[in-house]
Amino acid sequence: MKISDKFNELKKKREGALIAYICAGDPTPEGTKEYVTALVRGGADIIELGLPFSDPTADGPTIQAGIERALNGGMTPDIYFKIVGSLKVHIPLVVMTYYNLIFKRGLEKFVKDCVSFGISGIIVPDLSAEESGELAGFCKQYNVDLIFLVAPTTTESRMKRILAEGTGFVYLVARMGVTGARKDIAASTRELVERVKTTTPKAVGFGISNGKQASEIIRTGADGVIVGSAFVDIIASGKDVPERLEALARELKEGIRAAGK
Amino acid sequence: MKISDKFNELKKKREGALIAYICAGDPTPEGTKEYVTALVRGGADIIELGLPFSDPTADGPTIQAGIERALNGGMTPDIYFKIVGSLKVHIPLVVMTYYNLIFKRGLEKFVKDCVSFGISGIIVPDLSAEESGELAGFCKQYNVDLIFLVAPTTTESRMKRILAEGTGFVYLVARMGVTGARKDIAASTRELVERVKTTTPKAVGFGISNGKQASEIIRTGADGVIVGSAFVDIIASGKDVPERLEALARELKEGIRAAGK
Amino acid sequence: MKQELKLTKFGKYGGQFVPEVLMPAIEELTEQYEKYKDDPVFNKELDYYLRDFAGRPSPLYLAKHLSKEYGVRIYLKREDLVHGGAHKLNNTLGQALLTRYMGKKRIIAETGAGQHGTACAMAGAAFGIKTEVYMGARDTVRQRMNVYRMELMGAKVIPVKSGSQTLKDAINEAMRDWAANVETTHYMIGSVVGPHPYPMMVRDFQSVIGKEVRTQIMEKEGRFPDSIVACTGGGSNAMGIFYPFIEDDVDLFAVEAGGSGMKVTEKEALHSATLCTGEEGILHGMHTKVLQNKYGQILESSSIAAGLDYAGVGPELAYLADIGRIEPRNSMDSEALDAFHDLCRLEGIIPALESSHALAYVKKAASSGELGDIVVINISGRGDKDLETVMGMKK
Amino acid sequence: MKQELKLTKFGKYGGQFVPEVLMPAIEELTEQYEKYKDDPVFNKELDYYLRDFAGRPSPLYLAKHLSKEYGVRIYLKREDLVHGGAHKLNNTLGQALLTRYMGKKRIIAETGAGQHGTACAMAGAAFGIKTEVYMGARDTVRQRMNVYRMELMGAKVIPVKSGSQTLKDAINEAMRDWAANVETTHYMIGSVVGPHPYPMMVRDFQSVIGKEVRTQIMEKEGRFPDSIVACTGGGSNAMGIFYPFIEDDVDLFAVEAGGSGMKVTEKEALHSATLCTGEEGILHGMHTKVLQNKYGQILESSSIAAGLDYAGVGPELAYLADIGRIEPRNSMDSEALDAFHDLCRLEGIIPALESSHALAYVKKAASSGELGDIVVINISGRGDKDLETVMGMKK
Ligand SMILES: Cc1ncc(COP(=O)(O)O)c(C=O)c1O
Ligand SMILES: Cc1ncc(COP(=O)(O)O)c(C=O)c1O
Repeated sequence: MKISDKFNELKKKREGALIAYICAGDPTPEGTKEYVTALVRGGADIIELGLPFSDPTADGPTIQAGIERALNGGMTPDIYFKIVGSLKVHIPLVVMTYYNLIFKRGLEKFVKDCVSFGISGIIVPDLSAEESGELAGFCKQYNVDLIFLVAPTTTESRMKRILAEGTGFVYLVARMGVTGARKDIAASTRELVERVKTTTPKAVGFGISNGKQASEIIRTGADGVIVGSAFVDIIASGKDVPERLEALARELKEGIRAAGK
Repeated sequence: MKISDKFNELKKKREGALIAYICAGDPTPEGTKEYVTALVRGGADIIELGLPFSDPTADGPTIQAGIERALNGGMTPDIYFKIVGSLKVHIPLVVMTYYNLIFKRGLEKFVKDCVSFGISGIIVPDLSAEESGELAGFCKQYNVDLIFLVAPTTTESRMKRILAEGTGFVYLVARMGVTGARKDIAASTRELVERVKTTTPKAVGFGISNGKQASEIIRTGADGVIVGSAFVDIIASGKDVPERLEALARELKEGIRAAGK
Repeated sequence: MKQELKLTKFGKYGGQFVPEVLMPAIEELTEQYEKYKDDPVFNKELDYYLRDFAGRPSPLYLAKHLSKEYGVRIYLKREDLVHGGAHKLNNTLGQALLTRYMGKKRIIAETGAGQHGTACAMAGAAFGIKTEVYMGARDTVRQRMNVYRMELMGAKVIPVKSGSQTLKDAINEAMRDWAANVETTHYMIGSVVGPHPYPMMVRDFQSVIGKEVRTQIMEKEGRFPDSIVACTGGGSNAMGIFYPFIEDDVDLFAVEAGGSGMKVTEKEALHSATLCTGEEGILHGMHTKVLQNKYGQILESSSIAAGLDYAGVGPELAYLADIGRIEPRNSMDSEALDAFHDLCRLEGIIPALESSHALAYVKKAASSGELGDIVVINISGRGDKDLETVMGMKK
Repeated sequence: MKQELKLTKFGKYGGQFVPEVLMPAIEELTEQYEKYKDDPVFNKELDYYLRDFAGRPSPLYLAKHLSKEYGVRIYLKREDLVHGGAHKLNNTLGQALLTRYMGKKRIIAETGAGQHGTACAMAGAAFGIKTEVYMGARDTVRQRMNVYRMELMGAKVIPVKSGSQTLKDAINEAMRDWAANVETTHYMIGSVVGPHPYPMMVRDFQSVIGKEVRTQIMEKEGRFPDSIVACTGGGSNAMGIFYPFIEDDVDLFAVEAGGSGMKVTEKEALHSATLCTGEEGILHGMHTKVLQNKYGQILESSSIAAGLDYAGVGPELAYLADIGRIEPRNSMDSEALDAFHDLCRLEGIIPALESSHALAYVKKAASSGELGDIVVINISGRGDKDLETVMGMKK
């Protein structure tokens, strides 16, 4: 499913999107399908599935730990695409990974693999708009979304460039810093949402872990909420994982719905 | 007894002198008298009695160890003179010590104490002829011998100066190096004895430990033999010390006698 | 061959592969560095600190005994005499001064064995700028003396308890910190690596080494050397001594750590010879050569010399190697150890194990004639830090 | 006030109180030193080694933060940057070169903590002269890193098992060796102590420190400093920086180790403040001030800084103190530690604990006005060697 279709569908329902991140293969390749299904059951609208990289410099300790578990569990890009191919979900899938894995596979091959296995979008946290030209070319060619991040520190000139470059949705980094579940939500979120002038949907991530926060975020005007560390924490615990993933997704989605649109 | 009287007496007997060194107070002040008596009984003609100094840079490890035992046993210059005063021997006594103890006591007082307590000569291994003027003055004034060392390395000009400065006997360092019992006697001894042109008696030391060696030394033309480390070794052993001191002195003296003069 | 400042790349290498949160800081740094790099006041002040604080110029010493032993005329560039015991301070002084000119109040850095961290702490103290150094918790234990050194000089050492608790995790944590504090904080990188402008800026700050060599060798020999040899981890001491000669007829040898052999597994390389055996990739913000497996996962590298133990390399070196301007070489652990002993014994200079790799290459290559008649070796640091390691090895 | 070379004394101090076996060697050394000391070829070669091998000139660094903290304008003479990490090499290079000029083939020395021994090993290696260093067996264990350093540089370390197995016994053993091998061997003394010509010769070799300061301070301030402060064990770094100023209007402060207090027992002093509290005596071939008991037995001295832990002092310092040309002072262990931390934190320079005594004195005296407006402190060495010691103490 295309990301834009999902957002259009939600728009009609006057509902914000829940974008749920987990790392593929965490802690083993076998579990991922079940976890994804649980998230979908709970109400996730888009799944952001991490493809683990050995040196995840843009991730916080929680997700870094998940990535390490996945790598120790034997994850590779080949297995990743196999897992993705086996998923029978009817919502958009987005791959989140670092540029070296894409570069090494070959930019075109990577994008083609995304298409073949049903991935609609790509997020590369260490790929700046400046360096993204080539990958963006292939994404356009094969009709895959290339999703960029913007931060409170992003200057106006960079903002323009990023908004021109990106498709699917814009990933708003709610506050300075890197991923990691936080207890409260920065006032800067609203400001950032207002600064990002685009018709592309805006999803806010970094630091959201419960329904109340999700609600607040949607009320700032955002079109979606991205939650990662909170799910990865559940996986890390190893206890009743599918049930708890589903429950958290549900709580978040309810918060989002409560906020209306 | 004056040193010169002793050498004159021995000359008449056509006999070389045995000069025996031990460190006063090694290992305790109480033992020294008995050890000196034993040496005299064995045939020592002159006793060189060390006054221990904390930093005996001119002595070998054997004598250094004796000095340390003496210091640990509580020796001081005051006790030294008391011991000397209590000795009832009828041969010359010579004090061997480092210049700082003399300097600290006061040069004149030290020399006067020597006279008062029956010491006839002073050996100061770290006092070069160059630095000896003041002490030599007091020695002359109080009629105490100041004994100097000469070595194979001593140059002709220094030799002259030393011979002019010294009285009692000349202490010939048989070979390079510092005190310590050696197994054989250097050929350089004869050469050195010949180089030392003086009417003052010549005694050879450093490295003599048995009668045979003593004999050889006298045959090089020396007037006396100085033995230290071999005696200190016996004291260090702590076994039958007086008997063995006496026996070694006897052996050495016999060797000396055997060489004739 | 010199690079235009406006470009962020060396050929295809280099660039700025960093999270968006950091891009403004990177842009600001690029701009500010551009502003001050040729500023006479900035440079005069930097020269002052290099001279009076760091002890520059470092000598160029004709190693007579070593020359005889190795069969080629060898000059040693004595970075071992620089304050702190290595070339690292040239760079940290430059960046710390820039921090002040940029009006930032805080320096952060990451460190592995602690060499760069120590140099940061020194520079931070010299300029009175608060300095915080991220260090893998496991490294803080292994290198407790360097931790203590940094703390003595007023730096705060932050042990990183995530992941493998080593350099990699310290880098991540420092990046996170920078992302959260870009407005007030300068992130000090210790080699010619990372996103633009770091590779260029660090190379410029380290170029004082090569500039001095130009003058010194002309005084001593009336001509340039035939070759210059430098060990290469990230590549800062190498670029520092190479760069001023880049347009001259001087052969430049970048000697990497051959470790215990050229073997590689799925997760590890037994060496750190990135220029020699690495493949193109993107790591730590730059496009460069990287030790990686077929999927692009970065390998754990290995070397007896902690400072060479890095799976990447400066992008400019990758570029210069591709165009044939520098010659990538490597020396094994055992060869470096051997050369370490040679220099100690023959010249009374204890080199860093890193620098010993350069020595070792000269030892094996001198007889081939490849190095010409006169060779300059960069002694990038002193080996006091390595005594325990060497002691633990059989010679 | 300068001394005639023909005289062996400084006032009543100095002289040659050595066993007759050594006198010819001492005479030869005196003669040879007299011959070469003003020889342009000798001096040119020495200058070369001081520059290219040792890394001289060492900077004179304005310590801005420390100046502010202590309330007086402080310049640091950076002997910590000299090869080997201390001023010690200035002297051993001079003596090693002289050894070669004298045609001798072997160097011997004694060492306590290993600083002088390491400097001997470096100089020996630089000149390719066989070097053997006597060291108390107990010290070889306590200072095994320095033993290893010396051995790496090709020196033979001979553990002395007699007596207390410390410095004192090493001195005795080295003297014995010299006595037995005078023709082939030069005995390298590490400070301005021992029989003439050592105090003069070592002072001359170390005077490069003060000569550089003269030029450097004129460049920076256009005038001489009001005072110069140096730590004093044997006194070589002090004499080295003082001597070139001896006829100038500059106050000279010799700071000794106050240890843990001025207490003295029959056998020990809790300090090493010989100039401050010692009495006239004869030790190690010289007439000087000595820590001794009423009988003239030498006391065991004590200090947190191994290099200051000596019961004697250079005779020229004793003389200069008597005539009022230098001011003997002392700093206690705790004060030195405190100043050590100050310099690390405020300036990013880790000083030797020895040098920290000089810093500590400035800290306490600056406010009295006694030091004037501009003070030069001799940072005689770097403190890396002292980290374990400092770590073990509470601040
Ligand atoms: C002495 C020394 N040499 C070389 C290096 C390697 O770094 P680079 O390749 O950046 O010069 C290091 C790194 O810590 C080092 O400490
Ligand atoms: C760094 C340092 N400073 C000072 C001294 C004291 O020696 P001197 O008084 O001869 O300068 C030493 C002796 O080892 C030393 O290592």
